[in-house]
Formats: sequence, structure tokens, C-alpha cells
Amino acid sequence: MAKTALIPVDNGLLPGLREFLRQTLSRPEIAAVLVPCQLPMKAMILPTLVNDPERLSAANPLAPAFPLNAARMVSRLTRKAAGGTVVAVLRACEIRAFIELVKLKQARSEELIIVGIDCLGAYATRDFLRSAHQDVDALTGRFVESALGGGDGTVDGVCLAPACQACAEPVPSGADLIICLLGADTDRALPVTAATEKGEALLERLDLPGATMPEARETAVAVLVNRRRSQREAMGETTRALTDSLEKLAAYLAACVNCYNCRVACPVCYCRECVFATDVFDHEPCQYLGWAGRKGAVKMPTDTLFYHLTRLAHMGTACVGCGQCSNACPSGIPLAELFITASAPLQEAFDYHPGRSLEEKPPLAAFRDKEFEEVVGIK
Amino acid sequence: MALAEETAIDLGAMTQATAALDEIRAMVRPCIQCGTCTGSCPNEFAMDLTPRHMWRLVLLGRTEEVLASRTFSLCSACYLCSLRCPRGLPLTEAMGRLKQLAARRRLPHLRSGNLFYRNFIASVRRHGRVREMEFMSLYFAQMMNPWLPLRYAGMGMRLLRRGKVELRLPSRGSGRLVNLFDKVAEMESRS
Amino acid sequence: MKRKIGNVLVVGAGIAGIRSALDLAETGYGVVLIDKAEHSGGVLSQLDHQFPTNHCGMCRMLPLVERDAGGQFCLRKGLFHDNIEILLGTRVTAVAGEPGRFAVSLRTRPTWVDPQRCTGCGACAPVCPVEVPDAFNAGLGLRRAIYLPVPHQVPNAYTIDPAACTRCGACVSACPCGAVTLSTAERKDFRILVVDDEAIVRQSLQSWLEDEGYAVDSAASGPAALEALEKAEYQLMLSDIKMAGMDGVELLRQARALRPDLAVVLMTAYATVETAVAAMKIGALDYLVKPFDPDTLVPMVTRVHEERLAARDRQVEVGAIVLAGGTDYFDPRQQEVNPYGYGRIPAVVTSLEFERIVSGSGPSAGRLVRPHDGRPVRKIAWLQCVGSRDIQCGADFCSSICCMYAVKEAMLAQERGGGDVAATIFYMDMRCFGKSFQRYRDRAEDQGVRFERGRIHSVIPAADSGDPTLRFVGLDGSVRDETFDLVVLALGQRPARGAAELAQMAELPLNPWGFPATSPLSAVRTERPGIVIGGAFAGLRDIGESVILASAASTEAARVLHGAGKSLAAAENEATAFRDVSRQPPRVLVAVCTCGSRILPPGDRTRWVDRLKRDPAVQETIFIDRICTAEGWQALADAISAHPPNRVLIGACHPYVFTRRLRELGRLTRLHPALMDVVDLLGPRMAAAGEGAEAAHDPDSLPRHLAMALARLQKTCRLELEAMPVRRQALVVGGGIAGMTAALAIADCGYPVDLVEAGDRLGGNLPWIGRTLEGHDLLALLQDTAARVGRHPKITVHADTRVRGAFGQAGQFYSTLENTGGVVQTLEHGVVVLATGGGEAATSAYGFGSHPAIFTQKGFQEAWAEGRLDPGALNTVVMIQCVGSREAPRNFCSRVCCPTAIKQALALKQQNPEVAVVVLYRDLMTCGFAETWFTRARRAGIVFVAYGLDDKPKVDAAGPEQPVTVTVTDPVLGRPLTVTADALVLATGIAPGLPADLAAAYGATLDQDGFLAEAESKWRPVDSLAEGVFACGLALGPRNVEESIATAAAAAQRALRILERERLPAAHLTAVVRHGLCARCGRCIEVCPYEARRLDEDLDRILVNPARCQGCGACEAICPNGAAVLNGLGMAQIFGMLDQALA
Amino acid sequence: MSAFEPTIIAFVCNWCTYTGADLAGTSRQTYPLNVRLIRVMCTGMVDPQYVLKALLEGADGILVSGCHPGDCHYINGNYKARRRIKLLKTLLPQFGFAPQRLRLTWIGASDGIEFARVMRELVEQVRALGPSEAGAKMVI
Repeated sequence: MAKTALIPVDNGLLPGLREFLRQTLSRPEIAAVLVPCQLPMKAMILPTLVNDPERLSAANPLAPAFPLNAARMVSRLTRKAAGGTVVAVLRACEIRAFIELVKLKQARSEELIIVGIDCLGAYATRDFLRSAHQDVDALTGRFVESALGGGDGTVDGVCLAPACQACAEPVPSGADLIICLLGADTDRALPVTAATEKGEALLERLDLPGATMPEARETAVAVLVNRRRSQREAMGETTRALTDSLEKLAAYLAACVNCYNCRVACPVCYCRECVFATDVFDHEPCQYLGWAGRKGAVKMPTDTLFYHLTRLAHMGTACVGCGQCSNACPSGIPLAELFITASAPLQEAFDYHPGRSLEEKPPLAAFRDKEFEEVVGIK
Repeated sequence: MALAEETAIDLGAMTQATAALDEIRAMVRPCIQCGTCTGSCPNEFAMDLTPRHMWRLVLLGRTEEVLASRTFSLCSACYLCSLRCPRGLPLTEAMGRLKQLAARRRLPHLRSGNLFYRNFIASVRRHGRVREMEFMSLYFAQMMNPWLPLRYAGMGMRLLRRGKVELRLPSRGSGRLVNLFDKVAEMESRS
Repeated sequence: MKRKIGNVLVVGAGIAGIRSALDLAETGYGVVLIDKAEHSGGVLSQLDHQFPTNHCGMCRMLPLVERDAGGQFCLRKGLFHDNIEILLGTRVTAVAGEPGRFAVSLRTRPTWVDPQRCTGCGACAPVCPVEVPDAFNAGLGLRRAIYLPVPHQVPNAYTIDPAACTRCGACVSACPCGAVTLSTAERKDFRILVVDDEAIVRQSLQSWLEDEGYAVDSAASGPAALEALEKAEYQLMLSDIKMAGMDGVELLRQARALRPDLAVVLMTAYATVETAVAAMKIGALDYLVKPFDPDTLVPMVTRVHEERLAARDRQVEVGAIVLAGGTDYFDPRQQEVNPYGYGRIPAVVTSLEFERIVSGSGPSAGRLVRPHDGRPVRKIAWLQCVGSRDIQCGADFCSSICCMYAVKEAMLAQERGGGDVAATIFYMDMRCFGKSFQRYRDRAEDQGVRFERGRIHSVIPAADSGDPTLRFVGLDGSVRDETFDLVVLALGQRPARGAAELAQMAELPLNPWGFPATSPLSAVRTERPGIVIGGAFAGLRDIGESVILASAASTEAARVLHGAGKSLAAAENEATAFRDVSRQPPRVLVAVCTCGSRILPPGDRTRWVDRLKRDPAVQETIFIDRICTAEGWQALADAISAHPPNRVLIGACHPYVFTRRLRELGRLTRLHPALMDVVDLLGPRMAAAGEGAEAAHDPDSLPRHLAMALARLQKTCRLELEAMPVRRQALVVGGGIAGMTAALAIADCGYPVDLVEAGDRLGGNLPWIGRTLEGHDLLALLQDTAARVGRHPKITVHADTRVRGAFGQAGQFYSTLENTGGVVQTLEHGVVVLATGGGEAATSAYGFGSHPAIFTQKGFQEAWAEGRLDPGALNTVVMIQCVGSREAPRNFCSRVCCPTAIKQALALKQQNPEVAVVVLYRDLMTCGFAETWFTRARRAGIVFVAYGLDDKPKVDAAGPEQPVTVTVTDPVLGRPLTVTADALVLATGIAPGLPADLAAAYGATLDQDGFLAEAESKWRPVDSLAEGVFACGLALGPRNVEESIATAAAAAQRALRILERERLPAAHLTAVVRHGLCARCGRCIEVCPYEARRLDEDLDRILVNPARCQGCGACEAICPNGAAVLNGLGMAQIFGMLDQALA
Repeated sequence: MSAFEPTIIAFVCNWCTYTGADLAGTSRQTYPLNVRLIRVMCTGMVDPQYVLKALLEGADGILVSGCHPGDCHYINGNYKARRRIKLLKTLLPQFGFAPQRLRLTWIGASDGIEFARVMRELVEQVRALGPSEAGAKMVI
């Protein structure tokens, strides 16, 4: 019984992974594979649901491209019975978001096998599009080389998106199968390990040599996580300094035009329609006049700060730090920095770690008789 | 354990050999052992068994143990316990019954008290009042303890000084209460 | 909806009266609820904290179905329901008639304060010169003769205490609203004319009668009297017969011609009595023989006056009468001796006084301090059984409530003292005889409450401090003294004041302790059909039991009405066709009551109009002086008719009192009352006045209140929800006495019942129990009940049948039955009553099973009944109580075992006077009137020995041939007792027989001991949390037969509320789902405390069951995007209110 | 008078604190007019958005007040409220919002005196904190 096996990559990382996916897709019980693929018409990577093994030659799960959080796509695939099992290749933060969505009944883990690959991060979409006019496979190679070779993934001066730089959870621990890059001999073979029974069952059926986890992995992971943590702390410090009053926060968000793209991009903002887009916020004309009259002037559209604070209150405990909010902002507001920084204390307060386990209930739906007594009273 | 064995009470005995106590037991049966009687009793400090303790023994038919104690003999019939007993039990009366029972049995440890009482009443019967000298003389004689009069000497002198003791010996004919006493005895024997 | 026209009179508006009234009102009957006090709520208006939550929670009694018919606010504020008319300060003066048609006379005491005019401003009280002990604070404070009976009640009109009032009139001039009218004081209203030719007679009569408060004039002759009668109206004329000129008889004749209603009493000398008697034939009411003194005159005049008043008594026709007069507390001063020094030692207080001390509205605002010197209390003692279990003060009964409230009070004291308080309870037996009571007591002990077994005989003041010192005897026999800061007397219960008079009027017998007596085996029925007793009126019940009995009484009342054909006579209450305004933009009519000028100073109108006009939703703003008067209300109705708005906002005073009137207005104007709102402007105005001049003149404050309400109202829409249809039949699971009783009660009210019994016959535990402690024959009861069930056309009995599966919700359940023959059928029903009973718990303790002489109580009873056991052959019987009970894991008291032991012991003694019976117990639970049987058992010579958990009895039964020897330590003697028993009887208690999956199928849950978990142990004691699912009998909790029967009747009543409706309507404040916005995340389902929401997989929608939803809004708060909305209080509405609050 | 008069929004539950506030009124227990009551059915229905809205519209202090633990008319709404307040008290101070401006209390139906006391004390506390930053200049 193989808990860990090896994926041969002596022909290169991407060809090795593609072969692994082809082999997976060839299993009769697997209906399709969802994996980031290069679009045929452009040097762009997007999650793609592949049924034809030949099409897996475009698969590229290692490219530093992260145009959207695929958890939302997996949600679409799994909300109801699909009639076949899908293997989804996801980043760690996508898996965490997926687990949150399962708790919110927006996705199901039945008929799904998640393959996670140690995440080396990605560029902001704008940056990736600038870098990827060249051969994407080649860019991917240089990126992986930098990221695993002690560098920080910077290629030609383009560096990781801030959220990725600050991500301290690159290992996809919630996956059924984990493909290890960190600490692996990337010239020869990548260890793949089963984290669940489902993963183990699939792994057993694939024709892969058994192995043990490389000893170097633990250290490699620790080094990366420590670096990311310090980057995260630095990011937090900077962000806090920029937002430590309501006025500063307003300035931070000054460019916001209430397009609500951030919440569309957010994998855990699961509402069909954001409350700010509903009739509750269809204010009466007299209300605008009232506000203007009271404060002397009122910015329009109104409710900008209200919107962002509400999003923090609603989704802060579930924020997985994927950074898609920043990616989506047309005005370039560094939203991920704000969200990651402001959410951390919320998650700590409820000892809630989004994406850690399906067993953990979202904090606001639960309670205990005796808790948080420090917030009661006026002393 | 050995001690427990010795002092264990066999409730099987409860139904037997308690005829002497039955009447008194019936008086205190509704007792709930709340202890109000003990708490109320002004003489409790001098008693070897607390009243509650004693009533419990009565209920359990421990005639000998009850009669071996001095508790009931120390009852001064103040009626506090009867007044306060939540069950409204006639405790003072039951104490009196115990005294009578003890008196009939002439229990050695209660001899002094019994003689004192009997001579006191005999004096009253004869004279319609207590003739202290006669009463005490007879009491001392019956106690047959040559040192006893000395124990009362101090008190006797004090009472004498205050004119509380009549020194004259009985002289004025027969007691006026004899008929009364006889009538009571007759009525009691009838009922 | 079809309305029943039956009416019920409920006497007593305490907790039981409220429960009974609400039950009947919810079922559709009309209720007249009266109370002799000036407030509703009974003693509960004074109690802030109740066991076991140590809070209140009375509001949970409010209707769950058709919530809008009752007020949605704290019940201690007052009771408001469409079908309930409340008359306070009212008593019954006569009862006549028969079941179905009683004529009852009610007399309401005038309060001299017009509640319509009084706004509760309080200007009157400070000027009143009289100060008397404040009954609301149990006498701990003082109040004036004009006062608020209960400060938190609405409408909070002041009232005058006639006994204290000196009629000085200070309040009349102080009242800004002219609400006080002492001049119409009733005796002043009764005008007397004294006619006599002797001045001395005239003068003395006038002065005697004026002293009594009557208005008296006099006349010296017949003609003068006639002149006076022409000028003014008199009610009574006292006339001498022998007068110069016109004599008394002639005067009588002429006066009667002038004033036919005039009562005339003639005064006569002895010689002319015959004349006087003859005069009575021509209209004299009575005569007085001279000479007479005030003691003769005054009662006569008072009688005439009372008769006059009686003529004004209100007559009500009712089908049934529920007496729910509650009980009173024992007065420790009434004891011949007052051993506890109550009234002499200031730090000795009653339990009720303690409740007031720790009440937030009490004299020390809830701080635990001594009432007389304000010193913080650190060491406090409770003395149990004060006025209970005390033959000396006429109480050979246990009051049943004091142990638990003392435990509660001790815990409260510790809580208030922040861990700094040492609380001790001195008790004889700790009677924790209910379901959760033992655990509650244990919790108190864990928290450090000290339990000391022993009765305190007296309290004396300490020599130095005067603090109360207790002397008590420890179990070891030592006499100890202990001094406390505060000593609380746990007062027992006594018949309610006036209970005897009421019982006499209703022709009900009293029991030996003065409580009205109920019929055998019924805690509610009386000897007089149609008159039932609810709650603690018949004595010695705690809140939970009172509530059960109140519901049971409602059932009996409903039964009487039904029997009298009332429910067949349906009064069609034409549903109002309300205007559909849903598609119109809001047009609000704002009506402001100026209340003289107290709400609105005349100069401010323009400003208010301008402020409100800023909102285009305001159609018009009008000002009405005293909207509460008939004219004011008419002005409002006229304004609505003139330019029909689609919302009405009223700015006035207490919104509570307008509920019913808004509904009337709705019918009148065809605008749904949900689209009307009332804002309290007077309260804030008065609060502002208290805050000082500056605040009082904040001109924006009151308009802001209106604007906030306006913001909410204009976004309010009428909820158009389809009412849930009700399948109007019931399923009762379990054919014991509880199940049969419930089935009969429901069927008697006209609804089909399916009664499912797993066994082959009905009867449950009755056959083996045989008789009750009191000697009532249960086999006869069983025969009678089973026969009635068997021949009832509405009841279908399914014997040998079990419920295999079920689903559904209130109004529509589906249950699958399977009988032992394997036949399966599915039933549809609207409600279910779980009466699955219970049995005797199994045990292996004390050698049970190893020796033929060791029995359980049931085994003993059966062996005896079947002749396997000869009581005559027994010398000694030992009974051990609490076998496997009142300790983990079965840490509850089964309540019936101690009475059963006493019943068996007494029966043994009766058959064999020589037998010795020894009962080994922990706390003897002969609660209520069962205590008297405990006394009898003691008297019969049965020996009781208490044992502790740490020193249980030891049973030695080496083999079936060997004797059984029991050893136990006597706590008084501290010595072991040994006894060789011919029979050892173990009281193992009750094991419930309610399968968890059966309960779960209906959405109910079990408690940790396997009984049904009630929705609320005090306020909803027979309901499960799932509406439509009820339990009774042993499935609910340990109870004796009579109590089980009461729970069954109560469960039936709760079921009838639902069955009486064709549909379950939704309340205005009910959650709705905006499906287009909903992401089906299901978090609203998780947070809903009533399981009112579910995901319908087929529709892929979240659905709300409006019959379960209680409108708490938890769903709205958890829903991130407003897909869950609490209709009437949605996000947009709160945002609007916030805008206005901060504008 | 130039003393700063803070504005306080109090979300009070229908069953306990509102009744307590009412009792304060009838018992002549005055409390400052700075407190604007918004009656909700239960503290468990106070959406964090309500608090945010009040804050951003310029409330200087916000109180959420309901039944004591175990006493909620709706069984457990107050426990849910406590979690939300915990969330907001963790979130908002990060943006310079003084945590003392947001309060949660349990005030029962008979706690009229207590209600008035809490209101007075709260107003004093908020007065000492000065005007909320969101009041005048902030755009929402």
C-alpha cells in the first residue's frame, strides 16, 4: 500500500506532471481533470476542465499565473451531483477557500479528488501578462528554478504578488494528494503523497513507484514558511501604519469606486448578490440630501468604507489570503494587504483557521454558554 | 468496628419487651428528630443524653438505655420544648411519664432524687405545706448517708437567717391535704 | 376564522390565571380575567428570578401561534390579548347558574384615578401626606396612599389605596391631567338625608355617618325633607316616624312618589314598631328601633350602600369558571410565639423580602445589603419549614416550594456577593422532588452553599451587635450558636386571602387546612361542575406545576363549554377585506397627540411639521388633543377616511395599550393594522423633564422619535404568507392513564384521536399501583377511563401497535404505525401527544435478585396482590429509599417512591399491627399534603432512619435460606442499627419509556435522564421545543397519578390550541426569504432556535415555517446579504432608523 | 454650554433591556437624552452592519444590550450577539476606533435603575473619549 509514490520528472517538471495527469485521467473512474492550462490563443493560464488526455499538454499548474481563485470554479462543478469524479489541481489557498465553501454549502467534496502542489506563488495578473509574452513554459521553468533555488521567484525583475509573498501556508495540506516540490529532487522525481483515503485509493491505482518522503522536505518547508512569515509581518506593519485611523483607512481606500470587483474575485464571498448591490442600498434621493446636509458634503457613491468594513466583518474570519481582491481592483488598491492584516486578529480571536478543517464551524454561527465575558459590561 | 458491634442496636428488639415504654413511645411517635427540643432545653447542658437522643431511643424501644440516663430526671417542666415542637408532641408530659416509670422501678442512680421528691410530697400531704425540718430530716434518714446533712448545712443556715425555714417541729394536728391526695389516688386507680 | 362564542371567567391574574386565560384565548374562547389586586402577575410581579435559570422568562408563555393576537413584550409589564378582557381591582360578589351558563357578579373597586387620563407622570405621589409600607417591596419601603401598584406595569396609571387615603385632596390639585377625582369617592357619592325633629338626633346621626365618609344632610320636618329631596338627589333617607305635622309614614309616601329610587329607613321608638313594620309594606326598606348607637346604624347604612353598589355590579355570563386565586405566604408574626423574631430583629426577613432585596427594582436596586442599615451581607442563613411541616401552626403539610426557592436565593446571594458571601440553608429534608431539582441543589452545593440538616427553633439577637443568632443542634448532638448578617425565613404557603369566601360563593368545600378542595384524583375539578381550580389555589404548588394545573383547568373549562354546545355555535367573524397598498409608494399620515400641551408645546407645531415634511413619504401631519379619548380617536378615524393614507403613524404614549385599538381602527378604515405604528412620545418627554431644563427643551428630540418610527413604518409591508393548514386530528402515543386522559380531553372537544398503545391493553402502571396514598381506587379509575375511551366515537385505539416512523411539523404530521401482526398504516395528524409512560427502574443493588425476600416496590406490591406474600407472617419489613436515585447517573428524584413506601408501610400496619416497618431514607419526599401521611406513618410506629450517600445501608443476604440483615447508622444516635428483615423493599424510582428516536422523529429531544426535554420547565412545562409536540405523564417527568392526569389535561389543552384552527396564521414579525438573493448556505437554518427553517431540496429553496418562527431575527443577522429578512424589522428599516437617530 | 454632548445609539432587545429602559422611565430614573434607543426583537438580530452603519454615520458610542445569559426570550440570541461584539471589538480598534465606544451589556426587565446607571456612566465615558472621528469629516 503506497501512501507516497514518485512522479518521474526526468524529462522536465511540466512533462512529468502532465504525464501524471494523463495517467490519472485514463482511469475509468475519473471523468475529467480541472487544471490550469495555457489558453490556445494567448499566453494566459486559466483553470480548464479537461476530458481529452491530449489536451493535457497545455496543462501548466506551476506557472506563476493566478488570475482567479479556482475554488469558485470547483464550487460550480460540485454544488450538485455531476455524474462523474473530477480531479482538481489546486493551489493551497484555493483548497482552503474550497473547504470554506463546503462549510457554506456552496460546494461539495463528493465526486472530487483534490491534487495540491506545493505552491511557489504567482505574479499579479498584470505582471504575469507582461512577462508571459514569451514562451510560458520557459517562463515557468525560470520561475520554478528561482523559487526552489533559494530565490524568491523573481524573474526579470517581476516578483511575486504581495499576498503570495506573505503566504505562510504554501503546503496544500487539505488536498487528497499532495505533490511535493519543496525538498524534492526536481530533476528526477516528485514525491506524491496521499493525505486522505480517497487520495490513497487513487494513488494505489496509478502505476507509480513507491517512495518515502525526502528528508530535506521538512527543512525546505520551514525555510520557506519562515521567510514568508517575516514578510507577512513586515506587510502587516506597513499596512497597519497606513490604516490605523478611520481617516487613514478612508485615504487607503480613496480610489475605490464601489465596483465591488474585489468581492466578485473573493473566493469566500459567496453571496449571489452582494448586499451593497441590493435594494437595501437603493437610497432615496432625500436620504442623499440628508447626508449632504448633515455633513456638508458627501462623496458619491456613498457607503465605500461601510462596504469594505462590512466585507471584513462578514468574511474576515474566512479570508484565506489568496490576494485575488488586489488582483481584481481596477484602481490598484492594495486590498489583500488590508484584508490579510485585518483578518488575522479575527481568526485568532475565535481560534478559527479558515480551510483547516471541515469540522470547524464558522465562528458566528456557533457559541458557547461561557465565553468572551471580557466584552460584556462597561468597565 | 468492635465498638460498633458493642453498641449496635438490634431493631428486631423493637417490637418486644418494650411494654413499659409503649405508652410513652406512642406519645412521641410522630417525632421527626429535628432537634428543636434539644435546642430549646435550658437544662440540656447537664443532661447525659440530649432530649433528641433520648426520644430516638424511646422510639427504638431502648427501655434500659433510656432509664439508665438522667436526662428525664433533669427536666424542670418548663414546657419550652412542648411549645416549640413542630409536631406538637407532649414532650414535657412524656418526660413526666418517664419520671414515673423510673420512680416505680426505684432505679439506684435516681434514688436521691426520688427520695427527695417523695419526702417533699409526703410533707405536703401531711401538712398542706412543706415543713422543711421534717422533710429534710426524713430525707437524710432515708438516704443513710451521714455526710449528706453537711452538704446542705450552708444552704440551711442561709435560709434560716432569712426566716425561710420553720424550725418548729410538726404540731398542728393532721395534714389538710390527706383527703385530697386520697381522692386523686382513687381517681387514678379507677382510670 | 370561526370563533367560539363561549366565555370563561378566570379569577386571579397571577401566573396560573394568565396561563389559563392565554390558553383559552389562544383556543379562541373569550376570557374575562379578574384580579382583586390592582395589577396582574400575582406574586410573580415581585419575583425577578426563578429557578432553574435564576432569571425570569415569563414572556415565554406568550402565544407562539398567532403571536399578533397578544402583545409581544414582557408579560410582567402586563397581559394584552384580543380575546382577554382584564378587570383589575375586581372581585366576585355572586355566582349563580349552572355549567355552560353561569351568571357571575363582579365588583370593581373604584380607584378614583381615571386610567384614561392618568399618564403616570407621578406628580401626585410626592404631595400625598400619607406613607404606608409598600406591598410591592414586601413592606421593605414606604409608599404614598396614591401610588403605582407595580412600577413596571403598563398602563401605569396611579391608584389610590382607600384604606390609607385621608381624602385630603392634595393629589387632586397636583394632577396636571385632572385624572384624580376624590369627590366622586363612593361613599361621598352616597347621599343621606336625616329627618328628625330633635336636633340632637340629627346632629349625632350626621356626625356618625360623616365620620364614615358619607355625605349627609338633615331636615327638621317632613316638608323640609321634601324640599331637600326636590332640590338634590339622595340615595337614602333616615326618617323618624313620630314628628309634628307630617309624620314619617306620610313623608315616606310622598318621598317615594317624588323619588321612586330612594331607600327609606324609618327610626322608631319601641312603641311604634308596628307602625314601622306596616310602613315596610308601603316601601320602607327597614327600620331602626330607638335608641341605637353607631354600631347598629353604621352597618345598616353600609349594607344599604353595598346593596346599591351591588346593583351596579357587572354581570357576566360565562360557560365556566376557573379559580386561580393562588396562595399567600405564612405570616411568621401570626404564630402564637414568634420564635424567629420576625418584626423584632430587623435582620430577620422573609423570603419574599429577600427577593425584593436582590431585585433590580427593589429598595436597594439589587445590591445585597441589609434593608434596615444598608450593611453588605456576608453571612446569610435560610431557615426552612417556617410555617410548613409544623403541626403547631396548623401546617401538617409541606409547602413544596420553599426548598427550591431557598436554594435559588442562596445561589443568587452568592452571585450578588461576588463569591464573598457564605450562604447556609438549615433544613429538615431537602425536598428536591422535581426533574432537575436534585442537580440544581447539587450545583448550589458545588458553588459553596452550605446545607445544614437541623431545624432552627429560635433566633435571638446577639448581645453585642443585635445580629440574629441561631441556636441549633448538630447531627452529632452538639448545640451550636451561629450569628448571621441576615436570616431569611423560608415561608410556607397558606390559602389565599379571600379563598374561603370565594369557595363559599362557589359552594366549594375546603380541605382541613383551608384550601379549596378538588375532586379525588383530579387536581383541577371540583365538586361543582363547571367550576375548576387552576394553579396553586388548591394549595402547595410551584410555578411549573401551577402552570400545568392552569392549562389542565383550561381543558376542563373548554370541555364544559363544548358540552354546553358552545363550540358548535360558531360566530362568523367576517374577515376584513383590507386595502391592497403593496404597490403604492408609502403615504404616511402622522397623527400627534398633544396630550394637553405636555407632549407638544403649542409653539412647536410648525417646526414639527417642517421636520417631518422633509420626508416625501409623509402625506400629512395632524395634531389631536388626547387621541386616547373617544373624540380624539374619532378625529383620527375621520382624518384617515378623508384622505386615505397607506400608513398611519401615531405619536402618543404607551404603544402597548393601543394594540387592540389599532385592530379596531384597521377594521374601520380597511388599512391593515400592521401598517400602523404608535410611538411613545410621553415617556421621552417625561425623562427629559427629569434631566433638567436644558435637555427638556431639546426641540429635536421628539420629532426625532417620530422620524425614526417613520423610517421604519414606510418600509413596512404587510406579510402575505400562506397560513399553514391544520390537519385537525391528534395522535396520542401511549395508553396509560396520561395517554387516555389526553385522548379523552381532545376527543371531548370534538377532534378525532388515534390512541396508540404498544401493549395489548390500556392502563399502563395503574393495575399494579392499585391505590393511591390517599386510598383512591385506581382500578376503578382505570375501568371507568378505559370504558370511556372504548366507547368514545372520536377515539380509535390501536393496541399492540408502535409508531415506526414520523415526520412533519405542527399542523401536519405523518406517522407510520405498525402492529404486532406486521400491518402498517400511515396517519395524518396536526398534533402529537407523547404519553409513553415509564416503569420502575431496574436495579442490582442491595442484593436484589439474589434473595426471594428482596423486592422492588412494584414486586412487593404484586407479590402481595397475588397472594405470594402474607403480611400477617411478616415480623419486620425494611424499606430502602433512593436506590440508584438522586445520585449519578440517575441524579433525579422520582417523587413517587417515598409516598409509595408510606402507603405500603401503612397498609402493612393495617393488616398486621405487630409488624415492624423501618424506612431508610435520604430526604423524605412527602411534598404537599402527602406530608400528613408521613405524620400518620410516624404515629403508626413506623421507624424512619435517614442515611447519607457516604454511608449507605448494608444488606447481608448470604443465601436464599439465610435471613436478610440490614445495617444502617442512625444519624441521631451515631450508632449502627441492625435489623433482620423478612422482606426488604427497594425503591428504585422511575425509568422513562420515551424512545429517543420517537421523540426525534417529531423534532423533540430528551433530557439527560430520558424524559422529554420541555421547551421551558416553568413556562411551557408540557411542550417540547417543537411546536405541536407535547408530552405528559411519566414521559414528561416523575409524577404521581393525579399529577400525571393533570399533565395530560394540560397537554391536551396545548394541543387544542392548534386543533381549534383550520390554519396556523403567521405573525407580522415573521422571517421571510428573498429567494433571488439566497445562496442556500444554510447558516440561517443553523442559528434558528426554533427549527423553523429548512432547505427544500426539490425546490432548492430555504423555507420558513411561520408557525414555528418566533421572529427573533437571528437569521437576518447571520445572513450576509439580506436574503433572510425579518418582516417588519428588516435591514433597510433599521438603516432608516439609524439615519434618523443620527440626523 | 460648550461641553461635548456625545450621541449614543443603543440597540436594545424588546424583552429585557427595552423593558428595563421603560421601567427606568416610569420609576423616574432619568438617563441622558444622548442615548437613542433602537428596539430590536433580540440582540441576536443585531447585524454587525448595524453597528458599522451607526459608527460611520457618526455615533460616538454604540451599545448593544439584551437579556442576561440564560434569560434570552429566544433561547440563545444573546450568546450570538456576544460573538458578534467580540468580532467587532477585534476588528474596529485596528482602525483607531476606541473599543470603549462599543459596549455590550445584559440588562434585565426589572433592572430599571441599573439601566439608567449604565446609560449615565456610558455617556460619561464616551464624553471623556471625545467626538468620534467618523462624526464630522468622515464620508461613509
